Amino acid sequence: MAQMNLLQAINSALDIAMAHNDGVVVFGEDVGQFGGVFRATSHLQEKYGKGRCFNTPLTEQGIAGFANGLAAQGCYPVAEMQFADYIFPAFDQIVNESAKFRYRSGNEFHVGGLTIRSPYGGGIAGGLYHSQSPEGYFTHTPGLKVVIPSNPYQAKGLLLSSIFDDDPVIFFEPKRLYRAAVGEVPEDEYRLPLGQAQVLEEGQDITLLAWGAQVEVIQKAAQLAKDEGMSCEVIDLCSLLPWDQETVVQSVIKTGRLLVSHEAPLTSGFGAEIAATVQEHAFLHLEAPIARVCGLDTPFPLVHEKEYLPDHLKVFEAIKYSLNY
Amino acid sequence: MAQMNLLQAINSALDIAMAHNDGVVVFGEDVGQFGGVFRATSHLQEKYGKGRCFNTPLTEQGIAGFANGLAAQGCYPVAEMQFADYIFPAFDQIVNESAKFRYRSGNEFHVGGLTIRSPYGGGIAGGLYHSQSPEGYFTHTPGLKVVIPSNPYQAKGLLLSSIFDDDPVIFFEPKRLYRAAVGEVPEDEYRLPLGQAQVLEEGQDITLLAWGAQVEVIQKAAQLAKDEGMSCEVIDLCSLLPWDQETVVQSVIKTGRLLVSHEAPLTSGFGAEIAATVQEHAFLHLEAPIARVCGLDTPFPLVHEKEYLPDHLKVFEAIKYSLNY
Amino acid sequence: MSKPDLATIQAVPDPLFIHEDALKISTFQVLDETGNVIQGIHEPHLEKDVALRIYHTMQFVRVLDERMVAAQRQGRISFYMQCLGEEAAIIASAAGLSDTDMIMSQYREHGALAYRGFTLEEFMNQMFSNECDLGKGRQMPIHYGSQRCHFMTVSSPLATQIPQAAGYAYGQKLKGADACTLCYFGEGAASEGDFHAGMNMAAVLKTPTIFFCRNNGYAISTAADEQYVGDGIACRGVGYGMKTIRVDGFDALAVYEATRVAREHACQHNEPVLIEAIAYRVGAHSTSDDPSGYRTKDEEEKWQKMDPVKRFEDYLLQKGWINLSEEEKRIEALKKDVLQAVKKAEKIDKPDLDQLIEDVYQTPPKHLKQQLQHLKDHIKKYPRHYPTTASRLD
Amino acid sequence: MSKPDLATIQAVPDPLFIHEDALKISTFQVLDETGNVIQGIHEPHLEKDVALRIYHTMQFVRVLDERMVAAQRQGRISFYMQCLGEEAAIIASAAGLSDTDMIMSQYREHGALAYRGFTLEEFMNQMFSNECDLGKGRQMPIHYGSQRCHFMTVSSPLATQIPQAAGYAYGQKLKGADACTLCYFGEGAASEGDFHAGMNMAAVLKTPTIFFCRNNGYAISTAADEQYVGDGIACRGVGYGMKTIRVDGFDALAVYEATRVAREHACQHNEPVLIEAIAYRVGAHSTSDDPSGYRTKDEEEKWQKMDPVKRFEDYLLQKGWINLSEEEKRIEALKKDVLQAVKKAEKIDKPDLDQLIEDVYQTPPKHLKQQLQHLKDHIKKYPRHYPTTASRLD
Ligand SMILES: Cc1ncc(C[n+]2csc(CCOP(=O)(O)OP(=O)(O)O)c2C)c(N)n1
Ligand SMILES: Cc1ncc(C[n+]2csc(CCOP(=O)(O)OP(=O)(O)O)c2C)c(N)n1
Ligand SMILES: [Mg+2]
Ligand SMILES: [Mg+2]
Repeated sequence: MAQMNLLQAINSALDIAMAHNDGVVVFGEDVGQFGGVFRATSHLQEKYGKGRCFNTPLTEQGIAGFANGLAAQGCYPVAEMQFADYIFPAFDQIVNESAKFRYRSGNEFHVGGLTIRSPYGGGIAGGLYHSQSPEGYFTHTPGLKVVIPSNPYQAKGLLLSSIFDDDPVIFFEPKRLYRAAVGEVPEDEYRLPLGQAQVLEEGQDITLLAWGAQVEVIQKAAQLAKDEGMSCEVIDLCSLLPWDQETVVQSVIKTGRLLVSHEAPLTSGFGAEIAATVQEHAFLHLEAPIARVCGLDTPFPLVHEKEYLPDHLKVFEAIKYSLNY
Repeated sequence: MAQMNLLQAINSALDIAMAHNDGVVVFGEDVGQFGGVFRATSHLQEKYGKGRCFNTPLTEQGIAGFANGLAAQGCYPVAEMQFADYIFPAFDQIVNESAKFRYRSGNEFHVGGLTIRSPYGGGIAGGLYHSQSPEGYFTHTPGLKVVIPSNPYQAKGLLLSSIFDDDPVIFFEPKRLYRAAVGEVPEDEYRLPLGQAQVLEEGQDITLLAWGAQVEVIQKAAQLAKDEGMSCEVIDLCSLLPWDQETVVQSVIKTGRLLVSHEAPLTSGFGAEIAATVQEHAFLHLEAPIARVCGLDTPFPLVHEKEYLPDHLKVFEAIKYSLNY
Repeated sequence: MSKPDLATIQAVPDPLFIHEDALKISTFQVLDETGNVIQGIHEPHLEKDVALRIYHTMQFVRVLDERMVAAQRQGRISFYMQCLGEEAAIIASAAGLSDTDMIMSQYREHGALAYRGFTLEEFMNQMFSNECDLGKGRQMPIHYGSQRCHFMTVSSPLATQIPQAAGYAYGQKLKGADACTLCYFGEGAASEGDFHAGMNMAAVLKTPTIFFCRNNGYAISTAADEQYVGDGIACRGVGYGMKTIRVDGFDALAVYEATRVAREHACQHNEPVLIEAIAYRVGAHSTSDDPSGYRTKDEEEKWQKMDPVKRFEDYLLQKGWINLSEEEKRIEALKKDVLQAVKKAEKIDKPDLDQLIEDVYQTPPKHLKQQLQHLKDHIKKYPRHYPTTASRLD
Repeated sequence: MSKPDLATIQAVPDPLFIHEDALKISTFQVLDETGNVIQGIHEPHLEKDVALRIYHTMQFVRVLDERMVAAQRQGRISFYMQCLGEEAAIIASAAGLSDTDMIMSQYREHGALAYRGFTLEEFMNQMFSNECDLGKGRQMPIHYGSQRCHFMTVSSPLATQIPQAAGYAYGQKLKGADACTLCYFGEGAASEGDFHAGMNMAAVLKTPTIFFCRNNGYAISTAADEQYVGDGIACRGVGYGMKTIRVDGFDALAVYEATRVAREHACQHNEPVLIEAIAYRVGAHSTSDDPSGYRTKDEEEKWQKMDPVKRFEDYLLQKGWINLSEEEKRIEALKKDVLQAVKKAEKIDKPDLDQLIEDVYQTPPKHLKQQLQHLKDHIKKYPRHYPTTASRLD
């Protein structure tokens, strides 16, 4: 075990994957010699050569297209989108190509080896183009897997699973935690299962659900609630597509209440899907409406970032509202 | 009044808009002399010249980008995406640019004049790339308006409003109804308000909600239900962003039940947002879980299209399930 | 960093424009319109068996196209696209490759697939979306694909295969395979952003990709002069620092030789090559299209005369490699075969309902299994409304 | 339909490649490194007042850049980007335009905005995201925009402004305005699909757009030779059938003249023009970047010597249009002004909370008003947690 921050955990996962399998190829804008603008790919070019870790020209649609082709050929491309805000030029290659490659060909061809990594989320004074949380868009796309870790241990284990998973994975990394989140991480290879949520704290009165950087926010709110005698069950979703309905629904059946929180705008965010599914499967157990504590329905602001973000106080208020309903 | 099919109604709206305002410019792939692959833009080049109705090179991102620039300049571009399945290369220009143009500039510049039209939806044996219903993706994007008509009368009135609306509008046309839906349409100009749902039938037992081609499906199901003594309130949403929460919530408060139906895959489709919002605002009135009758979570199939589609029988079964809950 | 070194700048006396036609690109041609090798042109070496394989594939595709356009009119299949006028560009380029090179096509290149040995039954099964279709009935007719034939399944969104072909070839290079990837696309698709992305990435990352542009003058109704300014796509290759060849697309021998040379270069130097074949889409865009709305009969007839099959046939006749009466018999037999194959394919069952959720992921996840089960229960309630699937549910 | 007419094909004897360097593009230059007009070069006509406006804008930007990089280090602003080394390319090109032509920039072209008269206060208000910022504090520092200055608000996603500039110029043409649009972008951004889409559309649809590529050798850490193959972006213009000029980006006089000539052509013929200015990003990419990780000090120093401001200054001195000691005073005054402006701008309040939901739509819709109200109620409960906004809520 070693102390690693989230970036180091990502870097370690990439290093191990590249050592483990010659077909793992890491590329994107500035990921080569420089090691990426956040340094997630540091030293990989040095270690594995320019052929397996390299800069690409500045074109996200090209990067995703190239990665699709490389995966179809049998490799394990790990492509970086420099910021999740800049993943949209690649949207067609991801949504129309990666997601449908296996299906449309009747499994003659597939891009199962594909992984697309991208830093996402706010809290870094980045304004509307360095703060977005676009995970919701991808969850409406059958054929993709969407994975978001919330701490260094998960980041490494989930990334290794994503790289060698049989399906294309979009892997969003909470950039606010890149250096801020530090924890014990095994130095060797290990994999964490995709599609499984993690119950972080057990509780009786309400279920709180989040993913990525937002997990620590709901944990903080749970603590506030605890101080006032309320008992929260805290769940980290980890995988958004497919997502672990059982764990969440079981929890809500137990607690009778659910609060989902994400940074992305409220409308049609992934919280909507969770609320819609849970109200269907836990209808008779619900004692209050499912609450969504999310970003406002605006582009991500700059000066009002603090006000915009679904912080622990907003979550705490929503918990109280739900319990008093 | 004249009998028009949905295509003719669209064509009439474009014709009137172009006559009304010199700044209205219509373009896209094959929309010029040929009048578009569905002929929605027939005769417009003849009437208004090549400068105002023209073919573009084959590039959806270019078309959307060009349209953004033209709108910023003060024109009213009406850009066609040949199929909604091919709107994704334009996703960045729409989601990162059109939607955020006014906001990011503090209203120094805006693309309020922009309208993007595109035929969408299944039922034409088009398989996974000529059948998609991507409206859900756009509803997660503050700054856009999303409008979908369900019949010729609406098509004309809503399109005219969209073209001259102060905000960018994504206007999806149910291509299955292009020739199939025929109705009385005024020959002159008229506009229908954006953001307003339409209650098509009043009822007591359950609210059925859909948009576009799916509206006739829920109407058919309502008829089946009526034959068995159940009374359905049928609502056509018309605008998805912003959407008419009041009308829908009021209806559900009255009926106690809601069923939403769309062709797009279930997970993270716009039905999720409606369910999440309505359960929040009508929680104490709900007598059964909100039902979603949608496409399966797969790419749009070809041979199993009939089985895949959320047809009137599936809706009917879901109505019965809800009423027996 | 590599950029014009200002130290060695050749100062220009005026800000004189570099003119848009600064680059003149000629067209490689071997056979004249009567099938004779043009004087002064070196006759490429083409083995007799390869020549006949090209020629017979041309015949096959002509017959297939004719019959399937008819089958579509009769309502037996929903959609078809023919390649009339482009047979040489498509088939002779496939012949210039090794059979294990990957082909990533746009959609009008079934000739290349036929050349690779995709069987008549396989074509039919795809077009009739029956349960023998390799693609499991998931795509519209003509969206073929075959791992065995090293022919990537066709994808409708245009130009997406272009950056993919760069990536695929990069993988081949990484694994040290003696193979390249050939990527077909139309001059219309070359306007997509993916074209630019793919070409530039291939050039910079040195991938053994042959980009083969079929410039057939139209993208549906959009004529080439509404698609780009200039005389074609070839000049863009130079802009990407890529070796480029323009070839007469009606001349099978020239196309063959150009592709062979391009392949040699791509594989030896790990470098992409752009080939532009000048041709003409003699038929309608697809069976959904009617070109009379956007071009004249006169224009069509002018180009029709350039028949690439006839030209190659004349060459083979001069070589003494074929005998016309035998070939006619062969064509008659082919027609019968196709007709019979149609009849056979349309009788084969549609894929099983279970296929609805297969291949979305490598293994269907729980929620998809539940959705399928729900659907089956529903169908059992209304068997008459879902006749093709209901009868086969256990 | 326009394509190579096969009837007039110049048959080529071999499938000889058109070589990737078939097109040699020279660079237009007027001043040598000491500010003298190169022998044999015709000296462009540049009015004294325009020359001084260029020069003083250069001074302004130098001072601003230096002070704001320092301000960022002190933590007074969060981010900054300087244009060191590219002042001539940016400012002299703006000078070649009419002041009412639209400018659509990438982000490093605040020099062009300064040339247009954007005030020091306006710059500061944007960088400090205060309530006087025209952009209402919604974007990171350096994302300026001004309707008055005909300078489109900067957007972070790269290259999106390129097709937009085609569309904007098309609108200008449609309205018969005697105006064009100039679109700046880097050689890195030129790899995006939007570049291709925008260039080709402008060429085909004949829009009066000047595409101005600042080739400064780097895109963050990515050197030009990892960005494209060849010697630059200019050759692509020819591929689009577009008139093209390559110019020495360190030479203000050459840049001015090239842009002036391009504008004349664009407006008179309704045709786009591509200008590639060869320059070098002397500073870091941004205040978040440290170039020592990817390039050598030697390389940097070599280019630093090409100082474009010094070169133009030498020219003006030879003309007798400036006096160095006066200019030094001016610079000192400027430094004080900037310092004072910083102090003033950082004291101005942040925008009101209401601005959070303004301009998403032309009029805030009901759901946004509700979200804002909900937020205000929340803030009132926890005023200490939202100090900047809570104190100002009514
Ligand atoms: C991204 C995308 N946009 C639009 C279409 C619709 N479409 C299908 S074929 C076609 C024209 C293609 O022309 P070209 O590339 O020249 O090929 P050709 O048909 O001439 O062989 C169009 C616009 C599509 N399939 N994909
Ligand atoms: C679509 C998109 N992808 C990535 C980025 C991140 N990014 C910002 S600047 C930059 C480099 C741009 O280089 P270049 O165009 O050469 O301009 P320069 O910085 O040299 O002036 C990158 C990759 C972005 N802003 N937008
Ligand atoms: Mg074509
Ligand atoms: Mg640069």
